[in-house]
Amino acid sequence: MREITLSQAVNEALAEEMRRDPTTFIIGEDVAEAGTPFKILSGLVEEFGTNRVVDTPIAEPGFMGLAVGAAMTGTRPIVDLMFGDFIFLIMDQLCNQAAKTHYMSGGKMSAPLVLRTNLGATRRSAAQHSQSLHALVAHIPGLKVALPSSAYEAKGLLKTAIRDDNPVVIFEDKLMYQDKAPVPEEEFLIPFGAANVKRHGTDITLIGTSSMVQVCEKAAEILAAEGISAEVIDPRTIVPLDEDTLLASARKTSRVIVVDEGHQSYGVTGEIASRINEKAFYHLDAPVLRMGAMDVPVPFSPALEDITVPTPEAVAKNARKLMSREMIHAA
Amino acid sequence: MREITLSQAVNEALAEEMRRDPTTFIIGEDVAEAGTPFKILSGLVEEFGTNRVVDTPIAEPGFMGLAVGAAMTGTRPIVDLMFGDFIFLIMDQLCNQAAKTHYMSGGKMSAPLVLRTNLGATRRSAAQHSQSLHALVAHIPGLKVALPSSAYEAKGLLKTAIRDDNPVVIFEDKLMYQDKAPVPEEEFLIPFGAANVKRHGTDITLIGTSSMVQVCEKAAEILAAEGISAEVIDPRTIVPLDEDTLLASARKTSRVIVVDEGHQSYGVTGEIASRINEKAFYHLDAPVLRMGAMDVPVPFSPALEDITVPTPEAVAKNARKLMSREMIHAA
Amino acid sequence: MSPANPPRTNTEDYLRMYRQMVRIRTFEDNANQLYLSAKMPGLTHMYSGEEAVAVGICEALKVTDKITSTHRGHGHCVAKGAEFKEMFCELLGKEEGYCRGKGGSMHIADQSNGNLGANAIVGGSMGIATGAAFTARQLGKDDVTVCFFGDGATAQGLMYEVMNMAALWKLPVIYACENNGYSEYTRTEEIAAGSITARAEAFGIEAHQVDGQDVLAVNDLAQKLVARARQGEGPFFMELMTYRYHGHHVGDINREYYRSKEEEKDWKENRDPITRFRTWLVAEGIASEEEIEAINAKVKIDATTAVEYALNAKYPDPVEVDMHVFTDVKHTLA
Amino acid sequence: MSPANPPRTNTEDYLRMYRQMVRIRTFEDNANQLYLSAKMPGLTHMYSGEEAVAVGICEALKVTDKITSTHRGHGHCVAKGAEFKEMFCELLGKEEGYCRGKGGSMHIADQSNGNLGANAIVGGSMGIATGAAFTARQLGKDDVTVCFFGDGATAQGLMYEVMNMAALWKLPVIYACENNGYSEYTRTEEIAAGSITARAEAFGIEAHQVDGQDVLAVNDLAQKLVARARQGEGPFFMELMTYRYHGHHVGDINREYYRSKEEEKDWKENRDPITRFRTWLVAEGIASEEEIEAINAKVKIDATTAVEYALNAKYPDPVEVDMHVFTDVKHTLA
Ligand SMILES: Cc1ncc(C[n+]2csc(CCOP(=O)(O)OP(=O)(O)O)c2C)c(N)n1
Ligand SMILES: Cc1ncc(C[n+]2csc(CCOP(=O)(O)OP(=O)(O)O)c2C)c(N)n1
Ligand SMILES: [Mg+2]
Ligand SMILES: [Mg+2]
Repeated sequence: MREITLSQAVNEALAEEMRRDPTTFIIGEDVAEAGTPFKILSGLVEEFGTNRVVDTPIAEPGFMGLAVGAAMTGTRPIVDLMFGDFIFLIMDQLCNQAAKTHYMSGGKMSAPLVLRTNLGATRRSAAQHSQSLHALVAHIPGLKVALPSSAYEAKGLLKTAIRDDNPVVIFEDKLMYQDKAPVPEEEFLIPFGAANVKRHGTDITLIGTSSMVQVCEKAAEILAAEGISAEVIDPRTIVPLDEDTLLASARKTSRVIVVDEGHQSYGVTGEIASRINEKAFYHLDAPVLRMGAMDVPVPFSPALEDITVPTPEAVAKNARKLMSREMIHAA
Repeated sequence: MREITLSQAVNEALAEEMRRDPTTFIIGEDVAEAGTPFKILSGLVEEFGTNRVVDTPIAEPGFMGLAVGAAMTGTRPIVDLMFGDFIFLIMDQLCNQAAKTHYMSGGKMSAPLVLRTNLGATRRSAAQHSQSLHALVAHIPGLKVALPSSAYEAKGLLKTAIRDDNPVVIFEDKLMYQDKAPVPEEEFLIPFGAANVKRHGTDITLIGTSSMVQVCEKAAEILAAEGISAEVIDPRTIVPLDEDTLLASARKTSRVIVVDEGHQSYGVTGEIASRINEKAFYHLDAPVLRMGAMDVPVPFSPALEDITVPTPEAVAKNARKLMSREMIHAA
Repeated sequence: MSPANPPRTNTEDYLRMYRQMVRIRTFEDNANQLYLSAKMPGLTHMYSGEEAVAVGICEALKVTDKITSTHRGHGHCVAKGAEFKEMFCELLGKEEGYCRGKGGSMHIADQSNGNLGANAIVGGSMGIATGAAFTARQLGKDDVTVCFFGDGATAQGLMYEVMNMAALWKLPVIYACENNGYSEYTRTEEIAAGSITARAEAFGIEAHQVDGQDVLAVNDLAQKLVARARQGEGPFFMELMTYRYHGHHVGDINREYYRSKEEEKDWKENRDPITRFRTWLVAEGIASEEEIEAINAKVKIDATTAVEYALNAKYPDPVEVDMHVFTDVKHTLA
Repeated sequence: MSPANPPRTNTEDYLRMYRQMVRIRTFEDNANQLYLSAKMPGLTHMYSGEEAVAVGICEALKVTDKITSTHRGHGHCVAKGAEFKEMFCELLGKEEGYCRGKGGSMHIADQSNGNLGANAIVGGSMGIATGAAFTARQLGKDDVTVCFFGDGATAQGLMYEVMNMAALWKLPVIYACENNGYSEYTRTEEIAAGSITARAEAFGIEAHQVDGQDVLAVNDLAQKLVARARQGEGPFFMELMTYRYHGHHVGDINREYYRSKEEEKDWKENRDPITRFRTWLVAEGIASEEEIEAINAKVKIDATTAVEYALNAKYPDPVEVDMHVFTDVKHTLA
């Protein structure tokens, strides 16, 4: 299969869906001629024009609010939020308005929009350009949340998001924009709520989201060399969450590590770990371990930044611990 | 001991601290003559004047941002955010700015401010005036988060918050403003990170936050009548979280339910449950159960709203399940 | 009143405008009664006194034109065409309400008539209104959107963000600032610096101030601006000088600490929009006192009937609690 | 230049202003080199071309006066008194940086000189600046705060929210809009409707536009406004017309799709603030060409020395990673 970058995959998904549905449009800062600072959208304004690839002033709450109203009245906005950290600016429009429109109107109205943004540290961008804030929106009922882990998912999940009649937030991993992966030429969609078993294993389950899927896969390789068979699962969407796949694996392996790049406390790892604990408790041989990003603002200095995010080595180390039942003594 | 309402307790804490520290001031909408819509601040403007009890325009991001700058330069703002739901409007100033100031400056600057706001449903205020959003801020490193569960805590924690050199967010339960509790006449503070064992028990631990502490206490009474001895713990602050007290109880009773009024998914219950699972796993006879508010926007209709929040009966029911080991079959 | 250049040229239109104003006032009187008799859950914000604003503007709109409303939204809802029955059912949290009881007073919406809903976030609908206008441009429709908001909402930064975009892109949206002199318990002067219309003008948006107690003046201006917006000459800004008769919400009874009884009396007795219009209608010979009284009586009966109906109507079934979280999942928590 | 009414009356002041402008330019040239030679982590935004703005304004301030800065913040930092060594250390993420390497270019701060910090959220410091001015009022100090921000940042609603409060409360803050014609890769005209100064005026704030390439004009205006703000006559608004020589950030090399090489050339050759001031200094006989060259040479050596130092300086110890999350917890994750 041909290989394309995550950036190209996003671009293709957008182009295909915009061709399919004339009510779609992209809105955000420097999305048109510049094609975003990451150059993800290059070529789209040439095909679809400035009426459908709309450059905005630097007014995130404003264009997010505009998108909500547009979505409520018959168009399908695809909002481009340059950095995931800016989500703090648009929380009101996203969470008080878009997320609740369908419910508050008793099902009469809806806000079918997509918010594309990103996550991920280690780009030397410091505390306000490096956050992974997907847990925040996952906490708010009414929003779906997708976390593509490769070019393949980026394309398939985005296409599904655009066709979804609900507000969907999709976080791309900034560090992965130039990473290539096999992506079919022919059209495909990836359904929401369907986890992907990236690697089959029998001893331990590594659940990774977004950027951490690769980390888990690398950890699994390290472990394989040591004779430990790790299963790696990518939930792909955290709302809805495919509990069944996660639980089946947990029941099979009896040991689970959940790895996510958001801050560990009050984040995604706690939710996934809790669901497994609640529903597979009597199958577990050890506590579900969580590995999130450190609970510190992301530091600029490379010497510090790199140690805030889980690494394959750290995951493997914890896996070994779980396997050796060292945890018993720790508890 | 004399009994006062939670509203009076807050008022006293503010008055005492404002007398003690002339750099403190209150800022927010209708805080002066009106004393807020909840009339919590009545009398303060008379004592401290409009320079220290400052009515603002309806501009939450603006006055929150102003507070951050004021805090960074030598005053101690106490921000009044009328409804917890409006926190979505100020997330950028709170989470990108205040929370990170100390860290980003390598410890050179700080933002000692208090954000007072509220949580709690069942007031027939619908989806944008009923949310309990404390999990969101707890996820952001650099913010402390206090959840008073009675007039006593409201006073003691607020005084501590005002003296703290970090940004602190304190969520009061709107439904409790008129509830009385014994509060000493003499000055006292409640340290952060010190959970309170509200009721001692041996069979099961009920961890409740804020409004849910009373719910847990009532559940404990129901259970006591049935011969089940429940321990009730109020963490009081979720950042910092007093793990030791929670873990000691979990190890003792081997069964835990965590009850919180925020939405259940990706919220507070997942974090607390996970920490207990991780660190007391081998002492648990059953999975830690979580009971948050339903993952739905808060509906207006009383017929619906009341069922979105955990009740004493529901907690007692789950406790019975855990005791009868029904969970084994469920898992 | 503004007798010159009457915007509507036939009796029917005038009487409908009058009737709509009376319907709003009557709706509010009943809602207030429901609150006072503890039959309504929660609090609500009365529109009484401001009827000429909602009616003057909405009478200039087509059904497919959109409006966004506020926490003080009953007036806009009625004026844009809603029915009493569904409105009272919503206020009481009943299944037959416009939002199946899920929204209540602060989120009442009536999509069939283009009302995109009340909003409990002050200024929260400014983006939505601008977006609705964007849709019209995008889909080549000639719909116009009116964004209602209070003077207090002009403090929200969102307004400036969306006015900038509306001006840049010439969107068919009209920002209608209902300046009733107060934000909750605070006088507008104390929290709004400079000039409200100048703020819109600074973005290149044509702005007008108008007497919000004069339904003909409001309607006249609205007709012109709506027509121009429909032609692509928008956006526009209107500042409507008006007054709310009740407290900020139904529970705000003792309000002398922020405004005097004399001030309230003056507005009610000397500038009431309904009385003024009624006097004009009679003076111009458009309606007799009897015809007016008949309209009033009919509206009163309609309201009483709707209230009765709503009081006896069903609450939503508890199973509805996890419906409508997502469009494609019947019961999210099932 | 503006020869009339020179704001500084002695040679020392003029030469310090000149020197500060050269220090900024030299700092940026070195930073750019560090990027090009892959010695600097991440990206950074160059201030070159805008020196007269930061220097003209900061030279009108006391050490205890405050400024807030932007993503394009090196110029403000230097102008407000910072040292090369700590600045380069910060840009390279070293322990001796102003923020112990935790902030980097986009969060560089220098509290000892009243610089409350750069900010990576466009417009994010507008509240902070207004709050710093609030503190002055609150504590009875006569400090003035200058809030630097770009033309693009005028699209952020926060600006209007805080200008409203600053105007209502007469806060000693000066909003300094560095209008360099672009927000990233977009021309300001395309994303800013109406007039920027009118937006401030609509809030009752006195606003001035000034040639941002003329350090004497900037300084003259700044001196007057700062003095008046100190007397309680604030707030004020300044729009400084300027230009950035480099791309939006150091990596923005091919920029012909949004602006022409001719335009860049014109600004650099005909309006360079350093060249203009230098010419004036020589023409007025304040400094000789040799003296000027000596200043330039000295600054160059200072910069090279500081860069060398920073390149060899220590990174922070990894144990620092969980320090400074809270003021009262040494290691949060211990
Ligand atoms: C964002 C936000 N802040 C504060 C409130 C509380 N609040 C509700 S109505 C109101 C006053 C609104 O004043 P105005 O916009 O003039 O409308 P009016 O009530 O006068 O019609 C306030 C402060 C809110 N609902 N939303
Ligand atoms: C809230 C926010 N939105 C977007 C960005 C991305 N961004 C960084 S600088 C910039 C342009 C700023 O333009 P302007 O304010 O004119 O400053 P200049 O770069 O021209 O000095 C943008 C959009 C950001 N950092 N913060
Ligand atoms: Mg008002
Ligand atoms: Mg600019």
